[in-house]
Amino acid sequence: MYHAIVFLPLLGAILAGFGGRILGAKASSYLTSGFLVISAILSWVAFFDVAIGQKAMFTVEVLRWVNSGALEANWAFRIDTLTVVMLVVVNTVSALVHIYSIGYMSHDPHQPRFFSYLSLFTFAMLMLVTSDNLLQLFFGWEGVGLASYLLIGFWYKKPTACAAAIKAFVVNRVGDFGFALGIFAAFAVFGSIGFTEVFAKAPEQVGKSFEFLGMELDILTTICLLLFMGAMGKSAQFLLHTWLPDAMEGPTPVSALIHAATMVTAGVFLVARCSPLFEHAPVALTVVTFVGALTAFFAATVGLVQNDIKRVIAYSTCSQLGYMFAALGLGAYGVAIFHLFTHAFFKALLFLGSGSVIHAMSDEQDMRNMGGLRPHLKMTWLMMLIGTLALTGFPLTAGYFSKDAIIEVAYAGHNAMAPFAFWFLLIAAFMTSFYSWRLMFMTFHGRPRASSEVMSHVHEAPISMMGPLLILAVGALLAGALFKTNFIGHDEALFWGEALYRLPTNKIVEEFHNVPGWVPLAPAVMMAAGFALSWLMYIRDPSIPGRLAQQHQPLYQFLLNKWYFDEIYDFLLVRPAMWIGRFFWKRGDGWLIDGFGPDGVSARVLDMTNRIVRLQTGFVYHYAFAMLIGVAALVTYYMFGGAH
Amino acid sequence: MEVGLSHYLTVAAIIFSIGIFGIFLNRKNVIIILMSIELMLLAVNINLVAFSTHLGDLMGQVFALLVLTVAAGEAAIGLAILVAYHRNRGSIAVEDINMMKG
Amino acid sequence: MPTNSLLTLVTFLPLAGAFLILFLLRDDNETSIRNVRYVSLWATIFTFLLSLLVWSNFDPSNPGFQMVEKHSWLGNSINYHVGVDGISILFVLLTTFLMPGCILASWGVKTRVKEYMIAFLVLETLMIGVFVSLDLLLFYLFFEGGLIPMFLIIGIWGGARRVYASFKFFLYTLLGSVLMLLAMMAMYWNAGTTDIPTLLAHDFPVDLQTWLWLAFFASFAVKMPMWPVHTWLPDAHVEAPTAGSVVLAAILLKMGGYGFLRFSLPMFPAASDYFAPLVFGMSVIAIVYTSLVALMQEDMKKLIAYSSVAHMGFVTMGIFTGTVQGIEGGIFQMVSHGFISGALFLCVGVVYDRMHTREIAAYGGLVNRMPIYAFTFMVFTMANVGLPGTSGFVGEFLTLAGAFKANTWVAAFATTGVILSAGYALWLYRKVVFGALEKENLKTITDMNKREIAILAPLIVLTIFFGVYPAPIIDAMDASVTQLIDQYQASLAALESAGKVAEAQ
Amino acid sequence: MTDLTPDLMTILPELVLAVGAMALLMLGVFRKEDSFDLISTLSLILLAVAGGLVVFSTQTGETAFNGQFTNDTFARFMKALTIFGSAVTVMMSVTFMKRRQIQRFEYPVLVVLATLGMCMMISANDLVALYMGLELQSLALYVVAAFNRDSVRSSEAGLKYFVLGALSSGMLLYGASLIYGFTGATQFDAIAGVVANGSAGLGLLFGIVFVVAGLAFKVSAVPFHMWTPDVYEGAPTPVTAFFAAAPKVAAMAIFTRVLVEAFPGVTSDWQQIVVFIAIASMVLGAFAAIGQNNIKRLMAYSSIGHMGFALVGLAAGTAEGVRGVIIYMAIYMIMTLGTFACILAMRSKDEGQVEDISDLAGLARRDKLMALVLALLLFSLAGIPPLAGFFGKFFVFVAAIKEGLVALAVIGVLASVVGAYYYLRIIKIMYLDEPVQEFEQTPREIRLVITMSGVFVLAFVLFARPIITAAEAAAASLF
Repeated sequence: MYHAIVFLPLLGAILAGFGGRILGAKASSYLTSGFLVISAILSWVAFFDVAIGQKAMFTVEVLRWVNSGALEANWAFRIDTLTVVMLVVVNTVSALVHIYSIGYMSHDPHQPRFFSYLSLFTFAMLMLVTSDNLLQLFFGWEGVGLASYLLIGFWYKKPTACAAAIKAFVVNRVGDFGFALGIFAAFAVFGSIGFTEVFAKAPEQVGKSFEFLGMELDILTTICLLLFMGAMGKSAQFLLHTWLPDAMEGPTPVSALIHAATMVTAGVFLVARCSPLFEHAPVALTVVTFVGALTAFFAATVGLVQNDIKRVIAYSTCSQLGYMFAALGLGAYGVAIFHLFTHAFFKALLFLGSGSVIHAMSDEQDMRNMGGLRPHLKMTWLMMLIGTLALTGFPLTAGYFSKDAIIEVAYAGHNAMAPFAFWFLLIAAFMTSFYSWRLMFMTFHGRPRASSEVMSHVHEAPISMMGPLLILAVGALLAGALFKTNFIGHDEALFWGEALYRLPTNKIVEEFHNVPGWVPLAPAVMMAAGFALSWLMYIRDPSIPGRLAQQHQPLYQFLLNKWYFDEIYDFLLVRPAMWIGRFFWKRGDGWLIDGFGPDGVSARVLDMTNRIVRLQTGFVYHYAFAMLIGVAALVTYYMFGGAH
Repeated sequence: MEVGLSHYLTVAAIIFSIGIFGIFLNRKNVIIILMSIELMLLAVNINLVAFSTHLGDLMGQVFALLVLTVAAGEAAIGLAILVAYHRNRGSIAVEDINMMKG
Repeated sequence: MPTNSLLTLVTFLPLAGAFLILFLLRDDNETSIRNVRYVSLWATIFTFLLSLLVWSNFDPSNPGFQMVEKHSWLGNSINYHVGVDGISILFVLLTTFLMPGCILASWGVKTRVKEYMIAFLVLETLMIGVFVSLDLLLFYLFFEGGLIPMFLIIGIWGGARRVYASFKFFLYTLLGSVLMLLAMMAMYWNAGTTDIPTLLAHDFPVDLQTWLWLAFFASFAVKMPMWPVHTWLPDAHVEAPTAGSVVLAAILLKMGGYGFLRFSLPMFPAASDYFAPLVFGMSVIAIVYTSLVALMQEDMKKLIAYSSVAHMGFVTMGIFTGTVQGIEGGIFQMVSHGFISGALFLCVGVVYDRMHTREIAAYGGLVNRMPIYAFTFMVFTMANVGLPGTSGFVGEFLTLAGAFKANTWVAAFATTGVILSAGYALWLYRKVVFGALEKENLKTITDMNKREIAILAPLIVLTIFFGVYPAPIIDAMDASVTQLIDQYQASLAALESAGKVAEAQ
Repeated sequence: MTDLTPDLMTILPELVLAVGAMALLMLGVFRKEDSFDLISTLSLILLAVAGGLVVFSTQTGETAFNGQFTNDTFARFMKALTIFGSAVTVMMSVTFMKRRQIQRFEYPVLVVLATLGMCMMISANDLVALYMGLELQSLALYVVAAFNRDSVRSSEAGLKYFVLGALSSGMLLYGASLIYGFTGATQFDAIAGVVANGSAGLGLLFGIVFVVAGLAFKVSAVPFHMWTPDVYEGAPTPVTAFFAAAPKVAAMAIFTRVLVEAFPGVTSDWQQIVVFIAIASMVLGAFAAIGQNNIKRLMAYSSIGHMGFALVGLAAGTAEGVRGVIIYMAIYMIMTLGTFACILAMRSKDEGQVEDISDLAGLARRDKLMALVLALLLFSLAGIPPLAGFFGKFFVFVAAIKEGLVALAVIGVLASVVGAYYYLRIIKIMYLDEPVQEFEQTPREIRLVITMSGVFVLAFVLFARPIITAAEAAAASLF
């Protein structure tokens, strides 16, 4: 069964990719989608079998891989609750996105390629979540990177798309740099990179330290932070987030699948998977909390002022991921995964919704040119509404349970960053609701700002696109309520079983259930406030935003330019690298090495030659003289005791 | 005073040096070079004879005789080549013998 | 030991082909040119099949040399002695596998086809000889003899600055290896033989080891090439004809690494241990420095050449860690780099044959007209980047894992190469393949033809296969490598204790 | 009245050459019409017979005339080599001389006489015998250098060679006289007996220095090399070929014999001299050759360099060293002959005989075989394996390394790398450049030489064994 779940998408990808020409667009899209639906169903079966049925962890061996001396990493599936949860998320969303894309991409000439990429991505993601050792995890990790690179650059004719694709890959590589070092360190310390062995040996290493880059560092902390660096890259956390907004260059379904629901959550999954390590590294956890909270806040601020509908959602994704990391950092892994689970639904919903808006607006993405669409796109509006409610945490929607839970956790949390996290997340919640509603209002309400002939084309999306939206909407509404008890409620211990590890001392789950009464209310208040404010600014008096922007020009620019991260990186990293490269090439290789190496030497040789040749004057007496000199030299050499 | 081996050797050495210097100091005429060569051989002969008497061993004098004969032949060939050269070049000045160099 | 003459056959079959061409196909008309092409193709193919026979007779569990063959040659215990162990057999197969591709890739050569094919066949014999010879002098003959055909290949069929490149290549490598020759002589007098298996057992005095190691290093470092003696490589690659670049990158460079494994490490353990930091330093510099340089290249081949230097940096780093992962990774990296860099040069050749320029700026948007090419190029770009699932990853990962044990600084700096490689490889791919097809002269470019597909398809398959299932390679070398490391560690331990004793007194 | 027969039997080859030479001279004089071909053929036969006698002579290690003359294995090996060299050059000369209108019968006779002198020299076991042989050879060579007496270059070459040669033999003699004086003996083994005590007096050292100077001149080792480029350039090409081949072998042989047989006691002393001139020769040869455009001149410098390499073996002063020298000289001679055969073949349709390297441009397009062989020869001269030249270098350096002469060896190999450059330059011109000259059809005998030498440098790697063992035996006979 698990083989089928994982390898059906691969099969689909191969068939669509190589057979695309023969099969034709329709066949290949239906084929891949069909495979995905099957594996989605199977993964739900697995979910109920393993997670709800509370099966113990087991592994499925597939194939030998890298075995060199002590280092043994094989292809294998590690099946436990965490895995099946991820399976469900990935396959469900992926299947829906596939179906959605049939309609969305119907006009594109390269459909087989698109679907094969999508399936390829799904396969890589499945390898990631099922891996039973760090190396296979890394394989999936880079595999999804590849797929995202291909999909962002799917419209290869657009220079911006190509640039974004490369940016995504390279920035992720920066994270992977840390991740890789983490793996090496783990291997060096534990002598293995299989999860089972590593987790088993982790407690021995508590408090021990080793030499790393000349510093004497605590082993587990170092390893965890290195791994977390990878997570930051993949999940677009603060400092390594710059690629995510640009990634919106890709087709919208891609954004929904990869940059909202699945790939970006890989970092969260990684930390959760390595909970047995992180639990022993409190420092690392504190860092995670800090980064998570900061990202949640930072991304939200930027989201406030963006005008590209997809970028707004992208930043909100970034921010929501921050929430998850904050939860992880505080030891509430279950909560984080729960938010991951719900977030997948409503964020995918939002993206696909915006997708159909863009589709309707004939590929217009700037919200300033939208507005007043509700009458034309009732269905879409409804969907987006549900998504927004869920995202902002409207009571009883999915977000309400997971997001608010995280805020409560932040309040109840113990580590040094907990208070900081609490307040940041709270403020972020306010901003979230503000920009979400801003999006709704600017898009659907108010007066149409688009040209009349664009408006004339506006049409509701076909059923193949609406179907997935409906299903996701259901998920966005109910996922929280249905699974609350399992993920974070009473049954959570049984539910998660061995999948997530918490120190006996870590009682966070019990604690956040009984926090002071005002804490659970706070987020709701924030949501309401955010709604009110955006209503004021975008329905009541649409001139306010402009004036605000005028009054606080610097701040506005600062936010609009995403805190100037791209510019700073370009200045600090990209240009220097280029400059150094040119310097090494021209001066280093050209001038120094060749100049004093081969070229220089050969030049000297030629000089030498000219001198020597000049000795050969052609005059007999010079020749005789040379002979005499030779003899004289030897004689004197002996006379003045050279010999003995 | 009594003339001993060392005196002979000194004389020979001096003559030999004169011969060598004659070869590379004179810029004018190749004939002079031939004469210098004869001088060198002469010095060698003085050496040989002096040594042979000193050692009371005939070999040296035999050697000297051979050297004399060979020297004669050498001079003959030298002059022959010189003649040939003069026919081609019209001069036997030493500075002129430098068509080939480098 | 079974002394069948299989290895000799494999080694000298191409030479026989060369003689066939030299003597039988005299005239230069069209048909005989065709025959020349086919003769050389079949010669290489048969060689490959024979080498498969070697593979099938090879027993991976036996760490020693196999299929050994020994005939007296020059006397004074200088013999014709060949054999393969788990390390060398891989390179033999790599060579024999790539050569038919090179011949096919040269189908388009129009000028002096006869000489061209002869040069390649001779070169193949010499390359195989390097890997199978078990006698110092014999090794040197093959090692050095390779210069002659390569010089001619670059010099005659090369690009604009071919003379400069070929001279640089020839003299540079010669300079390195003459010193090695002297070292070999010293070994001969010290051990009384040039027989490699005997020398492997012989332990040289420590102070002598230092000098010998340096002399061998001079040769192999240039061949590898390691920074800062790498500058001949970009020139040679850029000027060489496609197949020449392939051979150069895929096989000739490996001789350096092979030499380190066959001589430096096992024969001079003390020196290797002593100089390891030096090698690490040079390797790391090579990785970072050349990757940065690659970022700025405007010529496709030059870019790939520089990336080769960087990848060879991983190899040297891995080898001198003295760990199983490091060395096995190094060997694996060499083999896979053989496929990948070779394939990349073939990819460049594909477009070069059409447009006759290697300027990156001259291309763009090829995917619009060359989907198959785009796919192929993508696979090898990703393999070059070291994407897991391609053979490029396994080697890099293992070497780094080994390096981390030896020295975290080295591992950390080397790992930055992972980022940079992504940078330049993807940049190249984007400039050449992606984008809209604007250039007028590209509008009519055609996709890869059957021959080109036939050359590259096997490489794609192997690159991915060994990325997913590297076991065949690793298992083959495992026994030999393990033995190598055991002896290495043992002799180091012996030195350690000896040192202690000395201090005690 | 003692019986001379055994002595005469020992010097039979020389006897044959001497008598034959005079007979041919007579024949040439008394035959009115042009007898160049006839005499050439006869002298070839003569050389062949002499060679045969040397090779198949049953009596080895015998000395004649009270030890003045020895016929040991070393002598026989070197003689065979020398005679072979002379024979080949005579063969190569015929066509050339005719084309140049200098087909006089004296030429082959003079070559034979020179060869006789060389054989005497090689077998000499006494300073007197050495001098006689040396002079006989030199006098003949002076003449052949100036053989084209209507060409100013040729006669200039002869003159230069003569003047400097006379100077050098003067030095040699002076040295000989000193040695005689300070040891009281002229026979090598006797001298060896006297200086066996290990340290030589200053006078004797002077003697050695002068003798070495004289011999170094004959092998054209730096700084006694100055005549070489000019003479090589000026003399008619076949003569140059002759100069580069046989006399070098003979001179190197006697050089070796004198130092090894007469002064084994003071090896450490003369070793320094040899090391010095070896280094000087290798370096100068390598560097100066780069600047040349005339291929004969280039070959001159190249031969200077090669003598330097051979001397490396001698510097070792051991049996291995001498073995190295012998192998080196054998290989060197054949390579040189092959190369000069190619140079002789450089006869352009319009300009007649050409000597500039640039005239070889694009040879590979016109004459595949010749280009291929010449390329092989040049690679071999550069010492690139697996060609013969490499083994020559290998055996001399291996000896030097054993004696711990590392600096010498390192400088040597570096010089060989520099030297490789100018050989490569020629190959580049042949293979990479566009054709300019159209050459005439090469004469059969020259083609034969070219092919044979090509085969030799290629196949040496396979059939080196017998040559090496023979060289070993020869070297052993000196110790």
